[in-house]
Amino acid sequence: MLELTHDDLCNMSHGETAFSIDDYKKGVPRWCPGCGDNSVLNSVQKLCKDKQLVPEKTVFVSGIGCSSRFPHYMNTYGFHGLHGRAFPVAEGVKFRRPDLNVFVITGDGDCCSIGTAHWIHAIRYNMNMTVLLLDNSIYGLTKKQTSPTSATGTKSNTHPKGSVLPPINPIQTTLSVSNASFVAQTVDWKPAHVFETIKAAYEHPGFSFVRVIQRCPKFMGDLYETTIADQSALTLLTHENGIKLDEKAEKSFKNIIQHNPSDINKGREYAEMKDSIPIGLFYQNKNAPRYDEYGAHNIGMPVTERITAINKELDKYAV
Amino acid sequence: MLELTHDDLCNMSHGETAFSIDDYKKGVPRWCPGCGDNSVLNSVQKLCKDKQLVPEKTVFVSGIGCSSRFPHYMNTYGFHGLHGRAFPVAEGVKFRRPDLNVFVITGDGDCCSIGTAHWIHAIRYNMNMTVLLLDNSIYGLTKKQTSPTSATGTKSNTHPKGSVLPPINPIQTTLSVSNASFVAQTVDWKPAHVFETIKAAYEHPGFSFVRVIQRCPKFMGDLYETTIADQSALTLLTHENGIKLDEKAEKSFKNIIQHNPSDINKGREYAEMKDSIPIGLFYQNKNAPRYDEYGAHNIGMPVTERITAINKELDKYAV
Amino acid sequence: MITTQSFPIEKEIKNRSITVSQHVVEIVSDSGEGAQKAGQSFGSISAKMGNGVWTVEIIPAEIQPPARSRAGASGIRIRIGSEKVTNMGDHANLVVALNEQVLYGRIAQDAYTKDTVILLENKWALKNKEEYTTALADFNAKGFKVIEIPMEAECMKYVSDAKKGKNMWVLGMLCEIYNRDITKAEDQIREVFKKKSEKVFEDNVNLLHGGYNWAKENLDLNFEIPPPENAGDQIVMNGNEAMAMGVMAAGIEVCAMYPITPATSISHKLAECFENAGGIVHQAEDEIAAIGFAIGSSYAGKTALTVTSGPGLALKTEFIGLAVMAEVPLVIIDVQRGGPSTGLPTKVEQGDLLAALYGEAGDAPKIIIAPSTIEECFHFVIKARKLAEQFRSPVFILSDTNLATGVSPFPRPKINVESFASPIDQSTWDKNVSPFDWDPKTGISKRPIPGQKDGMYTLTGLAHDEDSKVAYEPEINQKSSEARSRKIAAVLQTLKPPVVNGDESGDLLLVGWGSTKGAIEEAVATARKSGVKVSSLHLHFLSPMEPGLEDIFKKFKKVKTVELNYSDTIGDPLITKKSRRYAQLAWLLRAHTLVDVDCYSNVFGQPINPSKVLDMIKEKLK
Amino acid sequence: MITTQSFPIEKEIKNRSITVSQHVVEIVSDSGEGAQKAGQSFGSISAKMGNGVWTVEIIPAEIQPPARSRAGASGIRIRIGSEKVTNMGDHANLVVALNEQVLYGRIAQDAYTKDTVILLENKWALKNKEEYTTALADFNAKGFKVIEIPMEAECMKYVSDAKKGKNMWVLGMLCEIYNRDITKAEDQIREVFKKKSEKVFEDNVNLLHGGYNWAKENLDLNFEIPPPENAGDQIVMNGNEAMAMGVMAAGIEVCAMYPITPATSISHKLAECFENAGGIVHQAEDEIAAIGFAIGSSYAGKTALTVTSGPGLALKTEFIGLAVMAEVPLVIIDVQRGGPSTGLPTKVEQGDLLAALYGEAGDAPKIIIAPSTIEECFHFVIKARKLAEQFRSPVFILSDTNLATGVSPFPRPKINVESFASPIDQSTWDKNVSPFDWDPKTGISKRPIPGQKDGMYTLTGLAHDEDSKVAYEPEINQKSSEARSRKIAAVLQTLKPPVVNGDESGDLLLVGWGSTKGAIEEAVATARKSGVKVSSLHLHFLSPMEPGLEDIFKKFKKVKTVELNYSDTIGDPLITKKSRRYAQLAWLLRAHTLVDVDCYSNVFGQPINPSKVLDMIKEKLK
Ligand SMILES: Cc1ncc(C[n+]2csc(CCOP(=O)(O)OP(=O)(O)O)c2C)c(N)n1
Ligand SMILES: Cc1ncc(C[n+]2csc(CCOP(=O)(O)OP(=O)(O)O)c2C)c(N)n1
Ligand code: SF4
Ligand code: SF4
Ligand SMILES: [Mg+2]
Ligand SMILES: [Mg+2]
Repeated sequence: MLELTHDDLCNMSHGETAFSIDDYKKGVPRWCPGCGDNSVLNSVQKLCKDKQLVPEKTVFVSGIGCSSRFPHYMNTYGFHGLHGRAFPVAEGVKFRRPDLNVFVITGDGDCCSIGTAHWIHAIRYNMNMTVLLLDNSIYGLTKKQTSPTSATGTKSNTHPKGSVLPPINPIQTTLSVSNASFVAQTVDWKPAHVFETIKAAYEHPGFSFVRVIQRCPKFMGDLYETTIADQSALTLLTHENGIKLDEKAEKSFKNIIQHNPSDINKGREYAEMKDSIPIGLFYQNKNAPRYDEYGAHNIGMPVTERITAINKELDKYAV
Repeated sequence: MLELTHDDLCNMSHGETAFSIDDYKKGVPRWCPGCGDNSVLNSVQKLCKDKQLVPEKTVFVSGIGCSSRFPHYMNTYGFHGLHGRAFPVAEGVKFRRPDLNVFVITGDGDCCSIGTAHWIHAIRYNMNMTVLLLDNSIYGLTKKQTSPTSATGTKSNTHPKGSVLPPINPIQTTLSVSNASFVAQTVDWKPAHVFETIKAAYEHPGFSFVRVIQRCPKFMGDLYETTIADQSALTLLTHENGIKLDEKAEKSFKNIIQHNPSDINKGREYAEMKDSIPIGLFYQNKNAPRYDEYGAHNIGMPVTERITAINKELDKYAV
Repeated sequence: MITTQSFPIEKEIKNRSITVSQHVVEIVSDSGEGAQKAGQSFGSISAKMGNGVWTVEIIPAEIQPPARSRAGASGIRIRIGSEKVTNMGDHANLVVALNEQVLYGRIAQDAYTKDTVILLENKWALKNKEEYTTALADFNAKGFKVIEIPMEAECMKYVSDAKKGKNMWVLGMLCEIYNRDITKAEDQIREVFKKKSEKVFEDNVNLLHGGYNWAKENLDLNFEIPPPENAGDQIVMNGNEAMAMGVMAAGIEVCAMYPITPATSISHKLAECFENAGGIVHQAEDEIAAIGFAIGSSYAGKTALTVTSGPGLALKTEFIGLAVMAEVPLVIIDVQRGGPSTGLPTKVEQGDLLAALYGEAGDAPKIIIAPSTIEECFHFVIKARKLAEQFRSPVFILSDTNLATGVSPFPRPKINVESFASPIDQSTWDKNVSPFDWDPKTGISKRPIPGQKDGMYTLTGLAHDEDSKVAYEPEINQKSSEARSRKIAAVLQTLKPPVVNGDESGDLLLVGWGSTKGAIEEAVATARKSGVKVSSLHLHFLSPMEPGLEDIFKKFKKVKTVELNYSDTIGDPLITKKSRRYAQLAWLLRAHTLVDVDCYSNVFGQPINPSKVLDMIKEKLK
Repeated sequence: MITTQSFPIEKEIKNRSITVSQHVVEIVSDSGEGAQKAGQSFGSISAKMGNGVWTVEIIPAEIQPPARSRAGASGIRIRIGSEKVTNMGDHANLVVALNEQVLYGRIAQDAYTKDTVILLENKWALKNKEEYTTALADFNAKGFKVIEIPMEAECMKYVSDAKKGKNMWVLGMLCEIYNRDITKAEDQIREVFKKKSEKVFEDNVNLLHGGYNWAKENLDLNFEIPPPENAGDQIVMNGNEAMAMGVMAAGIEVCAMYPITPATSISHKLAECFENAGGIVHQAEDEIAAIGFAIGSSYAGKTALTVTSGPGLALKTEFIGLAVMAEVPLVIIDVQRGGPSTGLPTKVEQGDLLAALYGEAGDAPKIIIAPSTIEECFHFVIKARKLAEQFRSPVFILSDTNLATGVSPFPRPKINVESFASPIDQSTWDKNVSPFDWDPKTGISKRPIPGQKDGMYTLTGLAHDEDSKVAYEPEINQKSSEARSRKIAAVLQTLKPPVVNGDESGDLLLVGWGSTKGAIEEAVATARKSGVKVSSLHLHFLSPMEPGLEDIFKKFKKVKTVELNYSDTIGDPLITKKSRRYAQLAWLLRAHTLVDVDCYSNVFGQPINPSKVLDMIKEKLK
């Protein structure tokens, strides 16, 4: 009987290897015009092409929300699951399938509200997957309710007079979880930065968490318009070990800070930045223990060996 | 028709006021001999007496676990609810009942595993309640399974060869949530410190989070024995705005650090301390916005006024 | 007679006003074109003129479907009548379409029939000539009466961007066709645009009149739908709004929720005005927290509400079990949508009955009621709060998308203090009374509320005795289980057998629950007029089941439920009488009465209409 | 005859060995005194000698109950027989009690009867004289035969701390009384203490022999329970261990769980040895994550398992709905405990049947099976994995506390490759085949597994078409719902009508499911011997319901289920035939067959014993 071992799975040949960007596209995205999700989709498709990811070896897992429609637009395997529950599903996919490239697409409600427990624990598991939190600071799909990342005072259908609580800071919270290994932030309207960030995330051996600050023209109107217009509204965190932009792209930033991503304390301080949105890599640790490695350690054990083990166990109960 | 306004509720007279410690006791605690939960119970009963909390105005809310049996041993109102769900219940209790003193008792599984989402969001709501996380680094009630705070390598019934992940750091994670307002740590075997910590927590106007490192002699045997024996295994964080011990109690500590609880960055650094357990107040902010104040803002509106408002609303739909 | 015409209209056949007892009108468009706003206004104006009205939204599958796509049909249906209108009716009589493609979506849903008049925006004749021409031919072949109308061109006479105001022009046109009071329409527009500038208001009023006048001059369509005698003070709203109003009138102070379609708009409405009526909406981090919060509030004396739909209901399961076990009063509104799983979020289904009844592990008896009209949406919330407190139990209200978004007028309820919750009891508790002093006959006990001296107890979801002490003794568990179950029998004592609509005996009895009532009764009335011996019965209590059903059923040759949920069809591959999985109420009634109750059901995600029921009646009695 | 004696025993009546066909033995104590270890060893030794055996743990309510308390009764019951033993039996024949107070707890549970022999630790005669004397008088008055024994004093001859070894002394005593093979006992002790030092082992062997010799010299009690003919290769374990072994033999690679009594020990067993058999236990952050993880694994080709009990099941509801909707193979083991809510965590109930069937909003058909013996616990896991994959569906296995903790020998299963999951298919997918290419007849479709070229699709919990594309069209939702439901009818096609135990017609048919089989069949056998026309039927499939039930039922005058869950009792206040809430299987069978199925049920949290069933049979046929 054929057994698929860890190596079998990971080294399986998949015919032709030159995939074009179109090979990763499926259908027509149904996001509103100007929706930041479109820009992220483009970057991800570009990444797939650059990395020549084998489409059938790639799985996009999402929850529910506008953003979570993402997998439907990728010509790969996809799992558009339950609201808030993308992480456990993605972990289950990866656990015994080290050969699959796993991406998680989640929204601010999906990840930071209903999915909070799984988010926190996913960070701790540190399984090798790329996570994109598409954060528009609002519930898009259900038509404008306050999200945990909505700025205080945001007017929504559940808080018509303005929300009353300070927003969660997904970067700070992610940094606080033991075993966090890659924590970055970008904004959808800087495609070069989005791309480099996603690329670095993909290359990171572990759980790479990227918060993409995303425009929702439909419900958050001009929230980011001022930000886009104002060059100083963004602060670029850069470093030779961080996310690098080419010179031209970097020039579009007025505020640039050198930040060594191995310095978590500094990372935490930058995460609190108030008047400007810090983007870049806050923290990276390539050596954090990975639960997916544990999950893969006994894959493909021959059935005969397994039967022997079971029989040995049964012997203990023999009468 | 009698309406109970905010003031009515809060100023209601409750007869005699001199409660003795016995007035807060109920039944015989059913924890194992030497269980750290006993020591916390004692401190809490002492606090109730010191503060002369009116028993019927006091509610202990818990989840499920050994620790969550706590409310049964208090002669107050109690809510021994569902595993992981103490926070939402406590929030619901407090929302429209500002007159009630609300305590939350939770365990490391209850709070940091199944209850993670509620824990994080409870911090953000910053409602005025005192939270005691009785952290024994194990699942006690269900007989020894790994908990998120179990040190890597802990042998349990679900990880007989030792757990594989680094433990969650509840202090660090709590500190990372926007609107955190009181974050402290103590150890059950230092009763004076437990008491002072709980007292400061109770006095804090907001969500006061206290992690009590708690011994489970039944399942974690000698985990803390060395710590108890070794004076330097603890580091006392102290400050005039922090948790103060009397001189004698303070003398029992070898490592003492002055830490100003308004300095969250330092607090975060101390939270990472590796070889010694830091105890004391990591952070406090008495001015963080409180969701319970929002919840109480329109309590006790007279029925006539409410009827008028409803009718005004109905007018809009009149044909 | 109305015939297919091409623009310009032949003027000579204008002004033959036809009197009809009811008409079904639709406005369909791409989403975002304001069709629903126009339709709702049209409905409101009609209601204000005293007509019976029912409106249902036509919702596309996607939040942002591509323009001019079949799946993108968005809009509204308005049924107006001389009498009370209780459902969306059958085929549309008149349709305003902002493009021809969306009509295909509605045709697929069997919304139109031969003779349906279609007023079609003709700008596509230029822009998308081929598609447009093909469609027109199709429509004519189907027998629709298509009238092409230069809507955009006409609008451009008043505004520079026709997209923004076409809906008001359409409203004006409809007002003329149906002889609606144009000043009422102006008032309505003022209400709609009250937060916008005066300029916006003026533009829209101009468009309104533009449409009105254009129709007067160019269209040979005019219908009179005389209103009934004065029906008294009426209000017009949808079921979710009625629920929100009911919440306030019930004196509930806390609505703890997590957003989910189609329940969320209850909380949107509340978020607008609840705080003026002594309450607050709490948007929790998830559905579990929402119900936990509500239970905490209830425990502390303020019986609270949580609102949700299918996926959210699933998450609340564990807490519902706790509320049953610890006897916490609680109101749960479940606005049912298509299932299972995420299913059809914007479509109607009555698929949660069994989940509400049996979702929890162990025995978790609870009260379940289902409103069948928008008016009942209001009153049932008050009823639920009272039942919850009286029987110290969670109470489910099962509504659905059809009620949630359907708009219809009903008598304005008098708001008075009786419907409000009493202030919480803070008197000293009688020490001799246990916190679960179960009445041996009814299972009912009175609950101590935090703040009550001498009432201290610790609520628990573990098995417990009268004193709320954890107890594992066999007899105690048996006894407390009996008490909880007995309460359902006690509720039953308060109910009267339901009244049959039609004769009390006959060939066929249809049994329904929830939003299908109007359609069923309309079909029964029609059938009975033609001599068919059919009656119907509509249940409002599902737990306990209303009394006397067996006796009622026995007087009919056949009994069949009409439900919007799934059942197998006998005759389909592998499906026999024995392998068949029945619709939910049918299944319950079979177990309850041992009568061979049949079912007519589907999961089309559409409200049922009278003609479908009528067809079925005829089929069943063949 | 055995009479009440006080120490020292009268030696002259020693050694009259009595042969019995079965005996029920209990060891009861405070918790932590090792009674369960001694009893399990006693059971194992007996099984090794070829006897039929059934053991059940006696679990106190609290993790740390006070010593010498009635509610603290902890221990074990061991039933040994000359034939296969299938249940815990009725009253105990012989009880070893480490203090007199815990006996009250068991008396309250009706565990003893006149003539039950009680071997009582007599050290309390000094320490707690008054209580002890009162109790002794009580016991004598009840007709128990109490023999006082100086257990502690005897143990002190071998060890300095008697608390640590008394259980082994008791084991020795029991071995003598029942003529157990003392070398087998030594082997057993070696297994139990294999991780401890040689000294510990020696101490315990000394205690064993001490007890043995003491009994030989001092007790006039000796029973012979001859084993049956060689029953072939046997193993002895509890139901949870059998499940864990079944998981490995099924070739499952992932068990994702969150701890919960009484399901957790399945994962404890797996955690010990799963990794040697190619699998891993994943302890998730909660039950939702656990099932989500399992579904992820299943989706990626490795059909996974999640194990839980009531409160955890509630949390899994939403994901179960997704698995049904998206047709993900999945095995869900629910070890039922007392409900509702947290209920009775350590006690038995069969209360989750309806929740498993109907927990999800919308229509969520799935397969549900229930093992009735420990042996079936093993085999049903394999069956479930196969059904899950074949029908692309979640499969529930409903076990309960009685099976989970009951220990009994059964034929050692042959482990072979057939029971293992096939390696995941990584071949190229046929592009022409949709990911949900529902067979029109059976609803079955084949699933693409990530890694399969050309099989790419996006799984969704939204309504979808064959291509897994989100679709809101009425016909598509109807069609896909039919496909999912049809699969249940397809499973039904593979089933044969169940076989009646006893005659195929008669006065009364008892119908059971799950762990009650042994007790029911034993009662039926006894009743039939005395001429009563009673038969029984045991169901293993609950969804689909096994075929032919109506025909079987019609041949009996009365049909009654025997279930460990709640039902109202007719005659109780307010409870009539019409208001009654039925036991869960009874309710289903009524709807399914329209036969007036009655039920006998309780929520005592105790396994049912044959005599209770027997009493009921007599009562029913009066
Ligand atoms: C259990 C459950 N609760 C609620 C919903 C309804 N729902 C769908 S998406 C969503 C929130 C979407 O917000 P976000 O995650 O920020 O995604 P976005 O649409 O903004 O991209 C909600 C509440 C659901 N589908 N399931
Ligand atoms: C929904 C649910 N899942 C699981 C359980 C089982 N359970 C009870 S307590 C507990 C964990 C206890 O650990 P912890 O919270 O650390 O409390 P401790 O007993 O250690 O004080 C678990 C898993 C439950 N009661 N409910
Ligand atoms: S609603 Fe917002 S997030 Fe959703 S598709 Fe539109 S712009 Fe994007
Ligand atoms: S098991 Fe541990 S935590 Fe639980 S009562 Fe015993 S010592 Fe305390
Ligand atoms: Mg969002
Ligand atoms: Mg713990």
